[in-house]
Amino acid sequence: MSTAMNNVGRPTRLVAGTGAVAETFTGNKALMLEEPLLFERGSLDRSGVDLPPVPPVPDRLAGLGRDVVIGLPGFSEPEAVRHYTRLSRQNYAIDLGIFPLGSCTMKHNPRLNEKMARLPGFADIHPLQPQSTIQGALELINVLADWLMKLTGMPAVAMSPKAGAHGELCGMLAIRAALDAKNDPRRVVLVPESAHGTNPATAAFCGFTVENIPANARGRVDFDAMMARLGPDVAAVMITNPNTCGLFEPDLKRISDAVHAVGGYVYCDGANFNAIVGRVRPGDLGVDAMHINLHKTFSTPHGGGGPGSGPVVLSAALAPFAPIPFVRKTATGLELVEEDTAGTHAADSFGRMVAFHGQMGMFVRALSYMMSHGADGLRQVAEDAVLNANYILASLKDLYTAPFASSGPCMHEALFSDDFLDGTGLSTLDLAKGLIDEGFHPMTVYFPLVVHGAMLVEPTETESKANLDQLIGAMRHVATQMLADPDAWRTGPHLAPRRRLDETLAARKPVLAYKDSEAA
Amino acid sequence: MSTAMNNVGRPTRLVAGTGAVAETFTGNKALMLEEPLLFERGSLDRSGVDLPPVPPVPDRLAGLGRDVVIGLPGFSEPEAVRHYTRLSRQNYAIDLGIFPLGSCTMKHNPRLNEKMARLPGFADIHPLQPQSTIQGALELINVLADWLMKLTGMPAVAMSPKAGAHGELCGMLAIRAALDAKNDPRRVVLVPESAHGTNPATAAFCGFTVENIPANARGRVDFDAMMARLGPDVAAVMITNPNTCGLFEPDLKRISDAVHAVGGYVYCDGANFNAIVGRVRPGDLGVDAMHINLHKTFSTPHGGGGPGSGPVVLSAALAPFAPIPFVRKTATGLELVEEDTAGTHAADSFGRMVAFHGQMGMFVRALSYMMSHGADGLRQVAEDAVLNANYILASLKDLYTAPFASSGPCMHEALFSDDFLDGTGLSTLDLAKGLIDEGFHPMTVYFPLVVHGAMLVEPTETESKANLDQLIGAMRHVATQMLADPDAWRTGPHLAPRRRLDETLAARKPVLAYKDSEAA
Amino acid sequence: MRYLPLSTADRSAMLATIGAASVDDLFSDVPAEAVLDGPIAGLPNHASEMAVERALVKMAGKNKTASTNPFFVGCGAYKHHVPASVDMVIQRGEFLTAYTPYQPEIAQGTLQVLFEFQTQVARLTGMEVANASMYDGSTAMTEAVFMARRITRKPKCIVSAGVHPHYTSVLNTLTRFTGDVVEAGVPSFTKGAPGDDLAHLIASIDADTSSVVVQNPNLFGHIADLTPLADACHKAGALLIVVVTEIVSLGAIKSPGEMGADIVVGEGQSLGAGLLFGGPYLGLFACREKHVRQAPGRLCGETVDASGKRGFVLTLSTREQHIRREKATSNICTNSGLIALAFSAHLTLLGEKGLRHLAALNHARAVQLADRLGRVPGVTLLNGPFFNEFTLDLGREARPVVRKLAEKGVLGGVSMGRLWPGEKSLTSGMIVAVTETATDEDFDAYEDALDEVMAK
Amino acid sequence: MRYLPLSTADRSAMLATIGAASVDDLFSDVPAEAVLDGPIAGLPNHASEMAVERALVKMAGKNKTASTNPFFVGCGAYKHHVPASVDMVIQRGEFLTAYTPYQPEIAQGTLQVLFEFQTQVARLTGMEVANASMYDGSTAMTEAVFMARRITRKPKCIVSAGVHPHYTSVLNTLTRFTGDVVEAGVPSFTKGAPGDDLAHLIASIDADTSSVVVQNPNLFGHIADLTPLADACHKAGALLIVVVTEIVSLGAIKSPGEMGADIVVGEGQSLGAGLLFGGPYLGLFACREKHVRQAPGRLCGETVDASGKRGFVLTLSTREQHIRREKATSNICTNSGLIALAFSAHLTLLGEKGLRHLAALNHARAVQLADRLGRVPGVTLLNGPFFNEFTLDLGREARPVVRKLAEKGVLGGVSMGRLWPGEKSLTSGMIVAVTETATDEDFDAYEDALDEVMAK
Ligand SMILES: Cc1ncc(COP(=O)(O)O)c(C=O)c1O
Ligand SMILES: Cc1ncc(COP(=O)(O)O)c(C=O)c1O
Repeated sequence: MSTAMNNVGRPTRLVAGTGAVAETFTGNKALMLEEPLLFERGSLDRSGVDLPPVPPVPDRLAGLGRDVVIGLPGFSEPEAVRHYTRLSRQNYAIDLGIFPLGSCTMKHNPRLNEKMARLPGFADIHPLQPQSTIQGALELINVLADWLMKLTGMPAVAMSPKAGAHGELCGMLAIRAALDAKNDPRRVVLVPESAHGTNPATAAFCGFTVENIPANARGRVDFDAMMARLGPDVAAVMITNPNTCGLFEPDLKRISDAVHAVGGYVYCDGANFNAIVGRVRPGDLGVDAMHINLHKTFSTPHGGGGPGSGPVVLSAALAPFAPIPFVRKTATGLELVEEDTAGTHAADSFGRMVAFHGQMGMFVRALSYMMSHGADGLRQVAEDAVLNANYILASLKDLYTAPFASSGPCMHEALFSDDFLDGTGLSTLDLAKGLIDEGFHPMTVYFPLVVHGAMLVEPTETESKANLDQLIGAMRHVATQMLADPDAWRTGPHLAPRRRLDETLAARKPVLAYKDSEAA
Repeated sequence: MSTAMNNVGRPTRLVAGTGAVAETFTGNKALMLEEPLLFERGSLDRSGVDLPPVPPVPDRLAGLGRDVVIGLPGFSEPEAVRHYTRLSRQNYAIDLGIFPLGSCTMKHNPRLNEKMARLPGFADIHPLQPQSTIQGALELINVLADWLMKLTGMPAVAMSPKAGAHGELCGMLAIRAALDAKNDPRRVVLVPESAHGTNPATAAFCGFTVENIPANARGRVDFDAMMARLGPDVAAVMITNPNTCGLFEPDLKRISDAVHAVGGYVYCDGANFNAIVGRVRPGDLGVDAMHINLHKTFSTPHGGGGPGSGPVVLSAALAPFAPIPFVRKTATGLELVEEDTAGTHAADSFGRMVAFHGQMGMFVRALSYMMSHGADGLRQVAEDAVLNANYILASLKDLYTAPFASSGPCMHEALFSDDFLDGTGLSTLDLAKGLIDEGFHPMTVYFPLVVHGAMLVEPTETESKANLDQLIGAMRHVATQMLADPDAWRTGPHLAPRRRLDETLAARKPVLAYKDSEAA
Repeated sequence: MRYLPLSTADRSAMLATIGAASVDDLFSDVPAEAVLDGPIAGLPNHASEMAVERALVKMAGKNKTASTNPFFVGCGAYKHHVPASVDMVIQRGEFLTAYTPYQPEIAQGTLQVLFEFQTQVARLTGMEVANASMYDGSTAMTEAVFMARRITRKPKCIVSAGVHPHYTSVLNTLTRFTGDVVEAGVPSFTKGAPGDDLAHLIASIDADTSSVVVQNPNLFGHIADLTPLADACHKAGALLIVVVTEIVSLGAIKSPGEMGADIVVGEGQSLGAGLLFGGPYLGLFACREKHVRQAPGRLCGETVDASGKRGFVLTLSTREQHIRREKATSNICTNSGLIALAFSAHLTLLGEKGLRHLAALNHARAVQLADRLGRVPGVTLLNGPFFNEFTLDLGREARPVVRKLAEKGVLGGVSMGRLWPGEKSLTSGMIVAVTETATDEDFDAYEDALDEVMAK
Repeated sequence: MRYLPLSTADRSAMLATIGAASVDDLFSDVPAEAVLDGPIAGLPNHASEMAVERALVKMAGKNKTASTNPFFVGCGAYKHHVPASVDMVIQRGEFLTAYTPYQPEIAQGTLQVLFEFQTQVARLTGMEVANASMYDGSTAMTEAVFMARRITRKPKCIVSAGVHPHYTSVLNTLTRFTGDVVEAGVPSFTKGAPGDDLAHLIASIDADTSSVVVQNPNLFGHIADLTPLADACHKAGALLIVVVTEIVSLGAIKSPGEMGADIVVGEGQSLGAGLLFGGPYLGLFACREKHVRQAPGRLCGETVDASGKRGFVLTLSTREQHIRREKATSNICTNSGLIALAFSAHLTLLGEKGLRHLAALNHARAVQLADRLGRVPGVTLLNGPFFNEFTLDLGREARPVVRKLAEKGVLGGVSMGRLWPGEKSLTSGMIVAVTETATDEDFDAYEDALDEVMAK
């Protein structure tokens, strides 16, 4: 028992004059609690699970039993609950406050959806049960598919992609398959500079060659540059709409027509669908494929990194190439088209993308969300999301550099650059860390790449005006103070569970797993 | 929009030299977030609930409609979830760390129990449904009753009391009823000085006269004083065992016999049953009635103040007077004995204590807990609870004054006094506040009243040795520092969401509800 | 044993520190005759989560749940839809697993919630202050009677026959021993105003009367203007105690405070809690500010911290048992904190607009069903004005009808025979509650079933 | 609209600040032909929580759930008991509603969990490092094949016929376009070692081989020693990729790492997730440290903060799409973070002791059932060694048998006809999985039902 030293080996002391305790014995600060690693606290013979005894039968492992120590410490249930509860409190989350990460659409996650996803009828069924026993599940997928098609004005949807990037893959594979079906060898995919990294990565992943198209001064795809590059070698363009600068691409329909005219396809990155849901149907803009991040527009929770779900709506041209499995209506009910019936019902399908049928848990949440909002509510979602973003833009553009504000309103997110900090030696990162101390999650920083020191602020429609006013107030305050007294802002955050973390060190000497020798 | 000043009207500033931001614009400190009152943020026309439209039928309210503003602001769901989540983070809780409140048995609350209590078959049934439709609920009550009787060695149990104090009331009412049935006018109830406040309050509540019995130097009821006072006017004694000093009452059986000999009854406060469950049956000690706090020994969560559940086991002498309703086995199933059949099956019952059948939600949790532990596990519970408390006692008694440590081991809680701080001008309260900064909830302070500046530390069995070591280390550290440098410890806590709160002001000028004029 | 973190090695090490040879040494104070050698017989040993879950799921499966059947049972407990986010809030570990906020600096979450709850309850009931909750409506009513006695120093309480008989029972259980005098009658079964005895109550008030207790809406669902009764009480120096068992009604009908009540008690289960077979429920307790020092239960109040920031604490605790012991205003300690949170969160989600909508919807739906059922041959609707609950006179004993309806899968209401056994004048009564959860299909099923049962 | 906080007044005030006359002005970039005048036709308007819940409960009710029927379906998704506390953990708002930890100072909760998860996965699989999760096992396998190609710069991947055919399908979908060469065969239906093609795999390795992919336990439940295969791979400069679809098996059988695997991918659904009709699941991805810069997906690493305290960050992101774009190791962005948390929490609750117990229990129970079913007339147990899943040869087409069992309420397994349609040699096969959740009564029900179906 080490009673003389605290966790970091320093004696506790009072800060002279202030009366504040700077270091405690435990390292805790009242309700901000430190938590050691599982590997430092757990033990190999502790368990938080009771199980029935193992019946004494001779094993049938053919000598392949695992006879070395694995190294998996356990906790009793009380210790485990506390470990995770304490850790959770070191996180910011949408449940705590506005989470204005541009391009991420961090909106409120309704709890009804969590409840519905846990109904045993959805959560406790196996993907390979006989189809007669999962008709309700197929119905749910089918109803959700119907909503997605109607909301986008598209004739088909592939449900199995597991996230946005996987949806992109689905769309691009459909395009590859469509080209192959025509023996068309074209392989160039045009991607705007401002595109999300998944766009070029996906195109490359399925064998396309990526070429960039620049943005114009208004933050949109440079129409002329696009037209200049279009030609018979262009397999597809990938366009984000609204784009990653938070702006609507007014030329999308014209671009689509031009792409189609040269025999290419239009992939639309639908990550920003929240801005237009219920107000614009991508199908009316000539799109051939678009993924929808259910974990953005349709509010399935982000879970600290995932899971997501990325259904892809498809044009009539691409629909025949959609992946299996999918749900088909028959005279007697619903049928899942898999390998056995693909020959009949999906002869041109490019095949299977995942082992089973996609993100059922996310489907339930998304449908619950859609039914709750309805067609009227979803339209209101887009309107309020856009209104909130423009309110932020209007309230900050006198202080923050707003590169495209002069070109008119933004859509669901407001883009700023850190040009206004020039000369202070401070940048977007310092501003972000300053906001952390104020109790906010910062905006997306340094994306899109087309803007210097980008700050992309996406409030979403689930923020109240009072919350926006508080954020705006804090953003003005921090910016003003940074201009007035730059030195005070180089080292934030100061009040978070950790001070600024050394990311360079982490990458230079990667420590990716706990080594037992590390223990104190 | 007030962007120039923070919440408390002071400009944000850096603490000279330290680089720490002392005040933020928002008043937040990164993840420690301030949250205004509902009445300051909500509005009368906002709602987080959608409802079907009201069918247009003429009302039948006879002009009694509520036509003035009620004053109930609402939140949309996102705002409401955030309001409560942010508030929750200003609480300490057993899920965050050890909560060593003596007499309160703050043990881990298994999540299985929460899940079971929410099964629609238990949560979604009405207390006045026809009995044929709630046989499973009656079965649960009956099985739980069986566990309680076997664990205590008592022949009967009343299930309806809603908490410990209500259980005491049940027991004392049974004693009153038993006396009345004999036309016995005795009214004096003897209560040890160290008893919990509910004991004398309950006795007085049902018309008894309370007299105190002192404690002896070993922290137990003074046996001789008790014997001296016993007589034909004594209706009952109320004894807590293990008592509120955390000590077993070794004379309880002798006292019971003596009380019975003079025609009185023995009420045992069973709040501390956790120390002896599975090791001692109160029925073997001559007890006539004892309440069991399901929210202590049997881990139903305390919920920031309640609800609890306080079933009362009864001796054969008191069983006939038990309250209605209760569950009775019949040839065909289970029957709830209520007013209609009380005449036949409960002629001597003292009546009804609550509108319905007690704390069903707590019953489910408690039974789930008991079945999980089993007879063997419950015995282990008592042993580990006592072991943990003695470990704390042994590890601190050289530094902290331990008034009864010389008399042998304690039971489930270790009692200290602040005598060791004499001369520092510091007391138990300052020590408690110091522990808050260290990330612990303090022990129970200033109870029991028989010890000066009492500190009653009850770890419970669900704390690991590592947790105890950390608590012991922090307690030693704080005590040592208080002795070394008392001035640094007069004003804690410093790191909690609030500094020390002015309780005197609150009582002098009570503000018990929000007045709209309060708004900024 | 999944909940116990100590290992055998831990136990040995700790015993060594203590200086005990075995854990038995720690129990040396237990007299020999009470020592148990091993686990108690007749009880099973520990079981896995799986096994416990399986057993309890089986038990739960034997009950007919309110959501899976057309459901119209009320009389002090109402099936309302509770938003999913309310359950999420009360499952936050920081609320669920906290104790009573004795260390306010690390309990501001609970305390601010209680302050908001008290304010909401005070406003809803039309009173000035409310406490931090009681066990349930029935025990709150008993406490109110005692509080009135302490304030007025008079012995007699007059209870309206329209009060829920279980509530009156609870009061009688205690007054039998405390010496308080209670007068309570048998309700009238009057068409247009069942259970209404306001005139009789007013006539009964005398110089010894400390309080008059009346329920609104009353057991039969009838609602009344209590202003004349309040005036009569005050003229005689008595207090008017109003009981509200369906708190949602206050979104539609005049509050007791507006009608002159001195103490309002209620059952808060309708918001946030769910049915729960009777508990845990939520006792609401509101009164005039001038009487607050005689109130039972915990109170949360506003104050400031050492740096001047607003904060909340439990206050006026010199009324309570832990300070005042046998002189306390009540023996209550643990209350219904978490259910108060659920109530408050539900009401916050509703807001004034939502509560009024909810209440209007309940009322309109009840009117619709009352009229439909009132047209079933042999059935008479007794109520004139009502909120969401009404009484049918079936012209025959109601209890078997309720059972037959249940056999047809309709949980149709509560028979007077169950609540007032032995009262011949009431046996044909059935009380029916209608909330926002009943669908048109439920209405159809009910009407059809009642039709059939009555036709036999 | 309960999720939208803006009031009409708010909207007007905000439009005024913006200087727009109406919200339509904000959509002025939308070309006229794409403007929608009002809500989209053919879809309902907003609905109450009650109404949505009612509709979804009805849909859910049409499915037969695993817990309410004797259940033995496996083949890549297993029904294990998940402790209630795991769900509590993943419902903590701070985990559930956080984004990817891009601001590490306020995401240490998620990051420390990921670091612990990576360590657990590495140890469980016997590897040095693991990433922060992939979508599922099948996509993880595809990524592993591409990673091996990047490392070895060779074109060919040889896939064992014992790999789950859906996994191989997923790989084929992509390689059709990427140009990777995949060789995969049809499994043998050999008694004693169904699907075992180790000898054939070893023989097929050539100088062009970048990787060999093998599943253990394989699709048929068969387990094998992969050491000779690993040696053969390494001799030829190829990498051995091992797929584990039942991760619980690693509590009982030698890990791929111990047998020489270079990359281990797996489906982590068995721990923490539940069945979920196939998703969201959890792709596990582990490899040797020296290869980590070619690995796909996010990695969490340890570092220190400005005051020297340990902390965690996402690291080595120059591999990833948001930095490297078309040159990234993978296009993955959103992964399965929350399911990784569930997995990690479940494994933490188990600990080494619990995991070994769980695995031993699964194995022993599977042995018991295998022997019972193997004695049913007409049924042959194909497996020699296996873990918790085995294959029966029914001597007739298995698919109708599975359906008939389902009609009798027994979800008995997966027919080879579903997984390998058209493969005549396999149609009589049925794969049966047994976990700790199956009771003796379930065994009885299964044996009886199979007996009856086979007797017809
Ligand atoms: C514009 C854009 N495209 C694509 C994606 C990729 O989606 P996912 O993370 O679901 O794979 C994202 C998500 O961050 C995005 O913002
Ligand atoms: C010794 C003792 N007796 C009685 C009680 C009263 O129990 P309850 O709070 O459940 O009414 C308590 C609880 O604090 C207690 O500690």
